[in-house]
Amino acid sequence: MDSVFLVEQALNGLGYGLMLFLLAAGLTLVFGIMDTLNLAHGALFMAGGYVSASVHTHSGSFLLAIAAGIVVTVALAAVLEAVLIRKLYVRDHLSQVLATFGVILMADDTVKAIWGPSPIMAPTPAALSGPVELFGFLPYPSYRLVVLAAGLGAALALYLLVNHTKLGMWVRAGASNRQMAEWMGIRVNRVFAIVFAMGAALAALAGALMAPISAVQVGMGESILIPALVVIVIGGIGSVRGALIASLLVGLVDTAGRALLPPLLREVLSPSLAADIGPAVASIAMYVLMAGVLVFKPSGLFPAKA
Amino acid sequence: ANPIKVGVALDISGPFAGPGAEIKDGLNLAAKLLDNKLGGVPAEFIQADTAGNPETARQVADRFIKRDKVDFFTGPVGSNVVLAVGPTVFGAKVPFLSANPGPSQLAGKQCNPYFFGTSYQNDAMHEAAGKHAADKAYKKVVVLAPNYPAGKDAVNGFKRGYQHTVADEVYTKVGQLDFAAELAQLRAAKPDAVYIFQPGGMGINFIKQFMGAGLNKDMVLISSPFTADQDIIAAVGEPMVGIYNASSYAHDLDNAVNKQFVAEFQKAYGRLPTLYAAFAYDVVMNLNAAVKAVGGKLDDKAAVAKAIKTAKFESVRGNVRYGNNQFLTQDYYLRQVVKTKDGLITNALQPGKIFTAHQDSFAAECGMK
Amino acid sequence: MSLLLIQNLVKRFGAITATDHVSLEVEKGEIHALIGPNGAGKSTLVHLISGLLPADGGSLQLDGQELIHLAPHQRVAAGLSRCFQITSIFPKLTVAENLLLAVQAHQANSFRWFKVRDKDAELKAKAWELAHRMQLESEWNTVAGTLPHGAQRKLDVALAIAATPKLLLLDEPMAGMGPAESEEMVELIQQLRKDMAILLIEHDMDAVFQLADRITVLVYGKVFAQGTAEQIQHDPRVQAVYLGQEDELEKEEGAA
Amino acid sequence: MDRKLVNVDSPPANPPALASNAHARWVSHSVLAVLVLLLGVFPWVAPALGLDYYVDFVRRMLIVSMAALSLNFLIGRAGLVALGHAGFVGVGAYAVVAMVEGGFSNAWLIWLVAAVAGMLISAVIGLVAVRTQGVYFIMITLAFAQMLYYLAVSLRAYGGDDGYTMYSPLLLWEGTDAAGNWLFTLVLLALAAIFLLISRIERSYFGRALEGIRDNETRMQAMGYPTVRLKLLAFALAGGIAALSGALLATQNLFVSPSLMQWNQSALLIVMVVIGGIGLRWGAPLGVAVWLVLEEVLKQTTDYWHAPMGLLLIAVVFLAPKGLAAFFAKKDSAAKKNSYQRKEGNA
Amino acid sequence: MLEVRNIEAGYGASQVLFGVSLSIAPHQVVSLMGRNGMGKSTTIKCITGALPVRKGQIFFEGKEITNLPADEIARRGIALVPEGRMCFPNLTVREHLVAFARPPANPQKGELAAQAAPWDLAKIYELFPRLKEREHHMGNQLSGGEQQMLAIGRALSTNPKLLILDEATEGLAPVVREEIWQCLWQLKKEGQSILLIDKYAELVNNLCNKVKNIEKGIVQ
Ligand SMILES: Nc1ncnc2c1ncn2[C@@H]1O[C@H](COP(=O)(O)OP(=O)(O)OP(=O)(O)O)[C@@H](O)[C@H]1O
Ligand SMILES: Nc1ncnc2c1ncn2[C@@H]1O[C@H](COP(=O)(O)OP(=O)(O)OP(=O)(O)O)[C@@H](O)[C@H]1O
Ligand SMILES: [Mg+2]
Ligand SMILES: [Mg+2]
Repeated sequence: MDSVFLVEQALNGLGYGLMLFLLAAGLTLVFGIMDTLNLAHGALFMAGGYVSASVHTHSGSFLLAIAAGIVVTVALAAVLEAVLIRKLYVRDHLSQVLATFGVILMADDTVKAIWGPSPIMAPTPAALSGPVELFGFLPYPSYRLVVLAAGLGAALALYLLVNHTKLGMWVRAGASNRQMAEWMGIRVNRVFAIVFAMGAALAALAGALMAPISAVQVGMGESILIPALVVIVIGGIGSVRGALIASLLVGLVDTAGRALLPPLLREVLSPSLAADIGPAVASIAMYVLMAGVLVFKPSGLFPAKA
Repeated sequence: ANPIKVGVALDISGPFAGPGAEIKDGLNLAAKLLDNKLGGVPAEFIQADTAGNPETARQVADRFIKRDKVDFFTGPVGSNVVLAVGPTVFGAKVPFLSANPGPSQLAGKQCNPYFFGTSYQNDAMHEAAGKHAADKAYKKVVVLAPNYPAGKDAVNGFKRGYQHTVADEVYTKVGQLDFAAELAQLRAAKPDAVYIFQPGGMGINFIKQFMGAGLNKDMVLISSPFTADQDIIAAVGEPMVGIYNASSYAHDLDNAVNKQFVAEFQKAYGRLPTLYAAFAYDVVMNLNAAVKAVGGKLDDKAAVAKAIKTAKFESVRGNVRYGNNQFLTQDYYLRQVVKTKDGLITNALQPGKIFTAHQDSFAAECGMK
Repeated sequence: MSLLLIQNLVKRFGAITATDHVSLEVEKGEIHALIGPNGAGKSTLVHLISGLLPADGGSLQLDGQELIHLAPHQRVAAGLSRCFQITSIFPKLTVAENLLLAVQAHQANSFRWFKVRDKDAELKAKAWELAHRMQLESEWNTVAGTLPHGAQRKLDVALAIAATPKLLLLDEPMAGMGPAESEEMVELIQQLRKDMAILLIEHDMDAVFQLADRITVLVYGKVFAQGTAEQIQHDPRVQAVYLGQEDELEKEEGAA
Repeated sequence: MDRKLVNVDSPPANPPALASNAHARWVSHSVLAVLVLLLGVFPWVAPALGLDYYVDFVRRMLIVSMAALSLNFLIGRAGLVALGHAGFVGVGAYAVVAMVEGGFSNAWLIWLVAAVAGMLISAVIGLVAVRTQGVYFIMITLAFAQMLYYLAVSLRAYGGDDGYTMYSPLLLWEGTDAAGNWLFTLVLLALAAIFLLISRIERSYFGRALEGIRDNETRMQAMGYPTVRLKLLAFALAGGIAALSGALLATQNLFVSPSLMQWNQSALLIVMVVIGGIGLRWGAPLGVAVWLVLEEVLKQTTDYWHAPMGLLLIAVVFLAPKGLAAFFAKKDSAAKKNSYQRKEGNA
Repeated sequence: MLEVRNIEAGYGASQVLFGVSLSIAPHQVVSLMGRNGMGKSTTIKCITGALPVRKGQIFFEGKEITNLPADEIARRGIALVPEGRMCFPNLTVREHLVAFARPPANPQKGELAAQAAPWDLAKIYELFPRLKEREHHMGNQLSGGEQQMLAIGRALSTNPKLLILDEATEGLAPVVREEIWQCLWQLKKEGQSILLIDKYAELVNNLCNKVKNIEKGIVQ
């Protein structure tokens, strides 16, 4: 294992981490900040993926596809918020889980009815289909750079929005003590609606950007839900900074588990045993990390509400 | 007489909903062409969703047998589902014709007079791929499969066919999203060829990212037929072009039965059939022949089972016949994904055969004669 | 020797040292008042003593027994009990159930998983006695959350004294009480002192000077002054940082 | 005003009765008795009615109810929302596999081992888990369940993802299989026993302490309760019961696979409990029955059976916020204090 | 400017207010006195729209505000220092003071209000230096008293037409209490209208133009 390889894997880890953050970004807003446990976030992610994928194949324009994905998803989200989520803000987490789990079930069937059960086509924009040389020695998929940039962008935007805008302060206030926020003259419902829409937009963006490098299929939402929740919890619910750092951590640990562990194990164990244990460990690395963190910091790395 | 009942445990939802739909279409087409008769006797195809979950599948099988009293059973996509329902179905002496997986257990030690590998034996497809790699004299080959039994079978199958030692076996997570780490390993290893078994979405993720990393320039990509069939091609498109895969079925196989099947399938569904659909079609044809052979008398279970094994049926795969373990011995071909002059991306049958009348390598372990 | 002996207790919150090498003693049977500006570290000190916050250093002895490494419930067993600055009861349970819980903590083994609690006449009697003592009988089956503020404060105290502690920690018991209620609370505390020593935090100076034998003044986490009620009351430094001159204020206002 | 705050005189003897729900309890127990009788005869008459498929269906319902009961105890009493309960069901199931591999066939012994294994493992997990609060607890239980899941997936010896099939049923005693009507009757009785046990525990010293922890843990600590140990015991207890249900499931199916422990199975358990009614005696069984029956029916009527289920969930959240059982349990004062409360933000 | 016409209200089954009436003229300081549990806070919850009024009406600056949403009422210029402080645990002290800040509503020429410098961060920190020291603490990392100061500062930051204080000197050190009283005097001079609940009868009587007494949920 030469140093170039290690560098490359480290980059891959960070890359995967940023990808995770992109997936978790919207949820950080809705769950982390608004304290609303919205499982349907996965459904919004799926909507973004499907819409942009179809638009892309038909129009051939990637930018148009992303735009369409976001617009349609936000529209859907607005409806969802008005008829359902709005009534859930004041309910306990269990009710929220129950209702939004219901939404997932309905969304999956709807998508299947429209697009069929098989995965659908989601092309990579031709301009970005090949690799580029990083630092002269490292061929890197150019499209990935877009995803990473988006991840960083989302992180920065979220951080500013949540911590340095009045909207961010209002939504935090409304989430922690609705009555008091209203007493201070905040239209909590409107603020929440806006922020929920932003969360949906981020979900859609993630869906649209992931489509060209992953399968666009029914249930793609659920598969990202757990990792997204995990990074939010490791980071400390409500902390954007925490979520980002947690994403990078998970990305690195997961990649290390997959890339470095098997060879190491093969050094010490019999090949077959190594082949058994290696991947098993790799697949639980994320959870071990979470458990480990919560043992020492029971409310995440950066607890927002002390 | 009351109609023949065929219990069809499908993957309508869940991870294998795609293949599930293919199987459903294949069955329905066959049924339609036989205007819902088997051997001339009216037949009823009772369908139910297993969501790819073994527990659920068991309940479905249970219902088929205890309540609906089905005469035949078929449908599941996953090996784990087949293994889960096996005992229930065999216990009731209901013939089970697998439309897709052929677990090694059931081909070997646990072979059963009521189980029929009408499709293929899991390892065989991989063996063929391995054989192809050997024929091409690829020196350095890396295999990549998810870390669960089917994945391990795939690797073993490939190695059996390849017969040299593979440079590296990489096991990935089930349902893995990001393959950057594995791709880096591949780039570092610089093999002549890489063989992947990544069913469902995993395959799509992998191929898209493999092409995105530009590795296709440095090494030959051979995949299992499942990751290179019409459904996946439809989802990945252009990047698929050039991928090799070994299969016992190809939609451009040159025989009358297949030509008719493909034509009818395209007429009915407006797309090319996958191997899932083809094998499902064969299952019905096999039943049809068997019922005809026993003259519609299904009470003597043993006789029915025997008929299924012996009755000659018109397979889209040309001439096939059951071996002692009741898995089909069949030919295996090389396919490559190409872009036809009219812009259609699809598998093209390559000249020659990898295996002829190939019997899977577990038959020997099976006690049945 | 003194009942509670605190030596060089330290608690830091990041940059701030909320409790800065505090040492103080509480004698048996005395009411020791703890006063000081807002944010001086009074409640923090109570959290440290009761073990709800881990200390960063120092020692803490009750009747010669070192407590600093014990968990909160072990400290209660050792004879410490407390009330909260912000009323802390079981709002969804009835008064009776609240009291039963408090009594159960000491009179019974809470790991008994089969015997029905409410059939335990002894517990019920004890709880009833508490209710009677606090004049909460009439509210016996009322859901605690809907009680008036004053009554909720009383319940809070009742939950604490159920443990019949050697030392009772009261964090602003008069908070949110009108003059009348405050008087009653003073009376209650007078009653309690017969059975236990009390460490009292309070901003209501009339109450403090009525009750306290000795007073410790905390400022910025440090012990600023210590002495009898009279000494403190007339200590100009304390007047400057904490007491101020209410009478003057009223004059001035009268003028205005 | 001459009203004195403190009475020094000794109180009037014999305190008034406590608010109790003896009546509701009596009703529910008689309902239980009737149900047990009805269900008890069902398998024996089913074949005559041509319903023998439904014997297995009902038995599955009973077994799942057992797991749901333990979860409802955890959420409703201790306020511990565990999203990893299927993990413990799986532990029980795989304990059976391990014992069978080890050559044991005595059902009683195997079930005992399974339950104990469940208790031990959940106790170990609990050591870490119960120190966290709210969503953190939800997620850490999920994490451990996922670890168990992936462990099972890669356990070659026990079939991994393919699952493990047992070819001969366990033995109750020489010559009697743990299968068919016998197993059904046993499961029914076990469920009834656990139902009674749990509603008894809820009224015990232990149960009341848990209630207190659910409502105000800090206060409980300050009153001298070893809250962590109490929660740990509750967690282990629930884990044991879940494992037992898993063992029974394995005994019925003679097949075990990791899909048993997938996270959405845990979620489903919670869903069923919430539908039925958190903290309500009949919440778990009712929720399980409603969910499984609907699923069974819808699946046979349409390919798109998820959507209506989803609609049901939303409907429950708004039309029956306290769960379906609350409709029947109006007088049951437990209803008044159910539901995992979200912590109010203000300091 | 505020006119409450014998309103009735309560919680679920239990009625608490049985006809409360009181009026506050511009620049007036009015107080509501009464034992615990008599309905002072409840009255205020009604005025600020946190609790539905079952009977009676409330007018603010001539317009009816009975049962308007709480935020609407707040934006019309009524600010509240609630019982129990209710600082936001997840906002820093500074954020409390800037997030809801509003400029004073159209200070009419010649009015007393016009002369007073509007409340901004600087002026509030001037009043409570302690808060400046704790500028970056979260709301739940403050001492009880600090939270009380913050609650008052937060209300002032909206430059309200009517300021309502429910036990605002609760849990404050005597010196600070003095400062607050002086501040109230100051506000009065500046012409701020105030509705005040406090237990220090003497101080209240000195300050207020009008003291209303509430007995068993009734105020004439
Ligand atoms: N969790 C925390 N994190 C950081 N700082 C804290 C925390 N809790 C309290 N503080 C700080 O510690 C100091 C002491 O707080 P404490 O509550 O003990 O004051 P106090 O003496 O009780 O004041 P008061 O009389 O107003 O209640 C305060 O300045 C407060 O800002
Ligand atoms: N959320 C509630 N639910 C039910 N009853 C309540 C609630 N809040 C207050 N009450 C009752 O309403 C009555 C009046 O309460 P309120 O808080 O208005 O009294 P108050 O005059 O403000 O007393 P204090 O001086 O303690 O603040 C009390 O008897 C109280 O028990
Ligand atoms: Mg304090
Ligand atoms: Mg009040």
